[in-house]
Amino acid sequence: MSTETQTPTTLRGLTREQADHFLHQMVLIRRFEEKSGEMYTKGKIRGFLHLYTGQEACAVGAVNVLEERDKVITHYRDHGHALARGLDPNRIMAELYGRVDGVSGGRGGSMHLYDVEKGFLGGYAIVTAHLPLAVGLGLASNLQNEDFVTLCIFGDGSVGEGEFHEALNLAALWDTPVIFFCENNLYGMGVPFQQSLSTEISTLAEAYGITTENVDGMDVVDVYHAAKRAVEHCRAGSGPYFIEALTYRYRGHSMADPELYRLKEEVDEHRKRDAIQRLRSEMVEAGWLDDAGYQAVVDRVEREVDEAVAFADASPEPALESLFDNILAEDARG
Amino acid sequence: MSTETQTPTTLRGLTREQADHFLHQMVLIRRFEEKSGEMYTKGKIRGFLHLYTGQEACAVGAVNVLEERDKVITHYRDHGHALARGLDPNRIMAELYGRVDGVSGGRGGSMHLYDVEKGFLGGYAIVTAHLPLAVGLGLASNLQNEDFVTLCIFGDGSVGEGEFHEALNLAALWDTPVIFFCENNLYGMGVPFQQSLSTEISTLAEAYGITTENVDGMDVVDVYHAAKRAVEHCRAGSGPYFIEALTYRYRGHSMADPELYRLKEEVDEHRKRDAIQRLRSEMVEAGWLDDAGYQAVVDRVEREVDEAVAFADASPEPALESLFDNILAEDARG
Amino acid sequence: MVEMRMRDALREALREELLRDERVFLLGEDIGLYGGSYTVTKGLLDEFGAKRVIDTPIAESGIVGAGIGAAMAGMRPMVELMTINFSFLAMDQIVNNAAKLHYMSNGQINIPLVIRMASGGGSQLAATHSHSLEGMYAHFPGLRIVCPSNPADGKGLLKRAFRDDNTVIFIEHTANYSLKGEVPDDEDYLVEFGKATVVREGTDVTLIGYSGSVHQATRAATMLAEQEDVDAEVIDLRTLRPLDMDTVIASVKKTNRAVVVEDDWKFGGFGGELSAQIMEQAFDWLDAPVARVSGKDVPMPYNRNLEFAALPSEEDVVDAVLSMF
Amino acid sequence: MVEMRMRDALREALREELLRDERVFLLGEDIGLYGGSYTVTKGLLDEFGAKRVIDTPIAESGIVGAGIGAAMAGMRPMVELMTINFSFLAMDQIVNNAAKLHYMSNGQINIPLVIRMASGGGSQLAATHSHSLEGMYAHFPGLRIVCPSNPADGKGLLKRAFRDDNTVIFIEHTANYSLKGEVPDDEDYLVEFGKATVVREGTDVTLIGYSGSVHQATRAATMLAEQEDVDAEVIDLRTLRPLDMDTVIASVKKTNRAVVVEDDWKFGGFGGELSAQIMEQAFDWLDAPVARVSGKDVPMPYNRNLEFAALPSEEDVVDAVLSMF
Ligand SMILES: Cc1ncc(C[n+]2csc(CCOP(=O)(O)OP(=O)(O)O)c2C)c(N)n1
Ligand SMILES: Cc1ncc(C[n+]2csc(CCOP(=O)(O)OP(=O)(O)O)c2C)c(N)n1
Ligand SMILES: [Mg+2]
Ligand SMILES: [Mg+2]
Repeated sequence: MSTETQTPTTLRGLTREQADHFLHQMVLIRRFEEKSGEMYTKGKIRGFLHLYTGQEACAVGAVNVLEERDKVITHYRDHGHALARGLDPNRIMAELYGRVDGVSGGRGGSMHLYDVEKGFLGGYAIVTAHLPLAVGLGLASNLQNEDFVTLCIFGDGSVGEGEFHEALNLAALWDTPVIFFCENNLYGMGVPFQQSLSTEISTLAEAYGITTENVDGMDVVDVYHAAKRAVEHCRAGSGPYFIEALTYRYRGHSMADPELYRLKEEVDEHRKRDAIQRLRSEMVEAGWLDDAGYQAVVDRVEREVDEAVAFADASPEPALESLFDNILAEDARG
Repeated sequence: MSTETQTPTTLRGLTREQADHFLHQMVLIRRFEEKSGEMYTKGKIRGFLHLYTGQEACAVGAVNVLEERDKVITHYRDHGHALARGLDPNRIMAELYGRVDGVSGGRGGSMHLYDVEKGFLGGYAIVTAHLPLAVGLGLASNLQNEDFVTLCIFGDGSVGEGEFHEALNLAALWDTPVIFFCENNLYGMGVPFQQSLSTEISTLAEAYGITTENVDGMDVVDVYHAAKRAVEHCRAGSGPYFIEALTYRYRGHSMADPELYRLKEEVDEHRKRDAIQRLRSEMVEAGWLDDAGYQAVVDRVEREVDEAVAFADASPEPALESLFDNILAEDARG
Repeated sequence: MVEMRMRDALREALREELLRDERVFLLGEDIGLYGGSYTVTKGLLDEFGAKRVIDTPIAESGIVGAGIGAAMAGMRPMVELMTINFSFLAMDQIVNNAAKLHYMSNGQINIPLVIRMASGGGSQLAATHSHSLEGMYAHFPGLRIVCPSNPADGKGLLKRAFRDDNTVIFIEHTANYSLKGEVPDDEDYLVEFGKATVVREGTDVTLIGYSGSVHQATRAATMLAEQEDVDAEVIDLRTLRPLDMDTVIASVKKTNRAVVVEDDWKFGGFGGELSAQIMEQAFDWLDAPVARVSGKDVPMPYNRNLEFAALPSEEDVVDAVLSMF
Repeated sequence: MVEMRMRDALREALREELLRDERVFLLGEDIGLYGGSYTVTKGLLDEFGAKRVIDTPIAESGIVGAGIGAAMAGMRPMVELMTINFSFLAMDQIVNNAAKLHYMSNGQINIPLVIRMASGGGSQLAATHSHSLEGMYAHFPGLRIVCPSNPADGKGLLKRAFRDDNTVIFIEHTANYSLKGEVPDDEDYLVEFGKATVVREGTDVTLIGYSGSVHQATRAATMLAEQEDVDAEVIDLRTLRPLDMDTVIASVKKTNRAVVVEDDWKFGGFGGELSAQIMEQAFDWLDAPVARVSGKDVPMPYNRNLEFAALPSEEDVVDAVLSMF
């Protein structure tokens, strides 16, 4: 490093490259979600649509610590995780449209995104049902003597389900390399998280003997470092890891949510913690970013999102004859 | 109390009447179970039969703190709990035989004993499935502004089920007057309890914010005092209570168990902790019991158990025409 | 009589039952603060308070089990599972406890519990969120399966469900929530279980539906009358358990032809039961095999066109009828 | 060929598959130390070690889910749920994940998972422990439902199940475990899915069974031949999904009469599907309505006589056949 530079080489442990990447991804997710909402209003996207705005730091901070061989498995609020994992925004948007070029061929829709090549093993619309799957992935990692790590993401509302308990217990018993990443956005639909669990989420996780930490889910740097510790822990064969990230969703639970359960003031209060603005101003402070630089990110994202919409619009509907395709896999007989 | 008596008035807090009662009940359960085993071998009892020998102190110590309006709900290893609750041994044996005079009319069998008048709400053969029911009973107690307490009994093997978590969480969230009583007899079928849960059972219970204690499940006095504290806690409206009782079953899981998973020596070791012998010798020490007194208890029990067998033998088979009775309740239209 | 939508008729039923019987209370996911995911329970938390309208964690087994326990203790709970898709998680409680305790206890224990859930496809919710499981639940003795097709039945059957000493699985097709209809405002308006209705009289063929599919059958009957000069009779089963075969058989003996219409997958579905019973009870009257028009045997795709192709349509019903002549 | 019991044939299949393919491993309740509750897995822990034969906690959803996850990652797990009665607790995993992931992911994800469970009544285990759910599972597209009736099929179908890229629900009737039969000892002996067998040829009536009920049907055929001079053909379906209707229809077109025999409750059971399909495909060949001999629609009672009355017997089959002539 040249001594002439007046800017620091790291920002709370982040390289400049990383910071650029994180900023771009967070802005991309934000804008992608806003656009999805618009397209829903226009009737281009249908069914249930759950937007991720507000929670960007979680996806970006956590997913980016993974390597290619690692796996991501998440719930139905999955666009942000998919984008952070590097899935093609065009193909995600096409999926929301239900088109052939969608990541799930138009069969899954918003709640069920898959891209196996990218180790993105899906959005799951039955709350908590993917946690046992994550344990199985971890078990396979152990049995195959590989050391791939599974990042399993879910919400605060999912901690009351029996499968939460079964999965944490099995993961701890079997020392599986699984990171349980709870995005606590304070609500499960309209239910405040204190009404979902009689105790703190992280207190319970710890009771299983799982290494646990709490992080600020609206600080991408904080999330990143926690996730990094988690991956190292898992990679070292020390069993599962649990992270509770305190975050907030700006929009309703889904597009149908009348938001009777919270006040606009509360939402405004949380917007002050905005992860994008936080990273942006830290980067400005560090001398890594100016207004023009930020605008360039915004412009790039705008192009990417417009392209995604154009791509989705141009993608054909699946052929009616394909209705019965892929109900069953071809036999392996291996 | 007269000062002339040379015996103490209490034995670790138990009155003499209580001690007599506990001793009788424990011996009754022991002998009833041995007899059931014999009758199974003779083909009089069929299906799955799970004997309770070794665990008598749990049933007797816990159930006896309840009042008439309280409820007991338990798993399939339920004869001991039913006897401690005062169900008629004749009618229990008749149920094991599948006869009309059985507590469940011969429809339920060993795993499904019910006597609603006695507040005995059943044996449940699906592991852990009665825990949510106990929460509902507690909820009803709260909603009806009554203060009946529900004693919910289950084994160590049942703590890995999702419903364990759902029930504890709901009970704690709703402050229901439920005593969760875990009879940790070290095995769920052939699985050592350390393989069922990644942590201590009581550690986990405590993590929900539930008042929890560990007791010696082969000491009826210890169990009794813990259960008494639990009832007072529940009755005072302080929410659920959790007791983990360390105990041991002398026989196999069911009559079909080859017991490959433990050594005879281990069983012998635990027999040294026998709850009946322990109470007996403490009563002898206290001057409350001599050999003749003990023999009288044994003789009385022998008569009771013989009578139960005779009663069951004499009870008719249910009429074939009754097959379709009681599938649905008469409508209340209330 | 008042004109109202299904969702409002159902809400009225809940309100009236909460007012009538203090043992009634509601447990469920997002039934309170959120106002109910299909707004059926909207306003009830405000009116009746948090002791009678209880927002629960997402814990289907736990809350159905709690409903069963409360019912054992003399309460008359309703548990809302939001949608039938989540009921797989509570299936053991429904099938092994709610349905069997009365029998296993030789009649000592009653479980007067109402389990409400939204069902059906057609909203592009994809495979995990588009089940029609009326037929699956109808298989279990000890339960009652209720599936109204219109607001009046919705209200009358739901009120009737609260007067039952058994567990009632009350299934609401999402496509019906916005349907309007005349609803009696009598507080004691009840619709009996096990009484099918003849929605349209006809002489040439009997179309049998329930829940959502009654409407496909009715539209098909109109098309058949207008375009094909076929006079179809349409039967709404209203409850699958108890099942009113008398009305069905009387109709088939008149028309000599029958088509069962249902959203659910055909293979192993309830339509097979209906088809088999019609054959068993009216074999000599049948001029053609009983036909089944059902959902296609495929997990529900998200894409709109594929979903449409996967669901039975009135055209499918018309085709099935025409192929019988 | 070696003579062996069903339980031993199944164990052989597991052993051979464990030896053949290192991706195969077993997860389940009491499959290891205890030796398997029906001794099917006995000795395998000793032979293959605790990494390939894993005793799990009692957590049906969790272990089926773990099996699915491991299958996604390229393993070929078998999960034993001890008995089918406990599978209600894993139903969401089976129906929403195992059965649908291939379709929802547009073919990207395979779930090569074998779920084994014991099923059926007749052992006085009462209502919670006596289910026959072959038909319930057969309703879900994306699954394969296998239910062998004899040791040779047990071995061949189980080995075949491990070679499948889909989830196979492998259902073992407890009454069959001690049945003896000749079993090929060829390591590559596989039985194809979707191929029914004609267990006994006949000309007068077709009796259709699967799993346990094949034996009632066969005994009934013997009684019919010996006592009534009726020559019955008996078909063993072997798998319900895929279902071999060709064999059934060919037989019915020959005999003109059919009786479906199953342990499960009649109402809403798989027998309705079979009955309906036979009518749909062979209406003009039927001399009498297809009959269903099934379990009675009642939670299974513990008492031996009541249980016997609740289950279908060979006499019931004989009566059903005789009433057709
Ligand atoms: C088993 C199940 N029950 C209920 C639902 C309906 N539902 C969908 S999302 C949701 C809330 C989940 O909240 P949380 O886990 O906090 O995630 P968030 O939406 O806040 O990201 C509910 C109740 C479901 N999909 N699955
Ligand atoms: C849901 C479910 N899974 C499995 C079983 C089979 N099973 C019956 S008892 C038992 C062991 C339970 O052990 P524990 O809870 O410790 O009770 P104990 O028998 O020791 O009294 C098992 C696995 C069952 N009955 N229910
Ligand atoms: Mg949330
Ligand atoms: Mg135990």
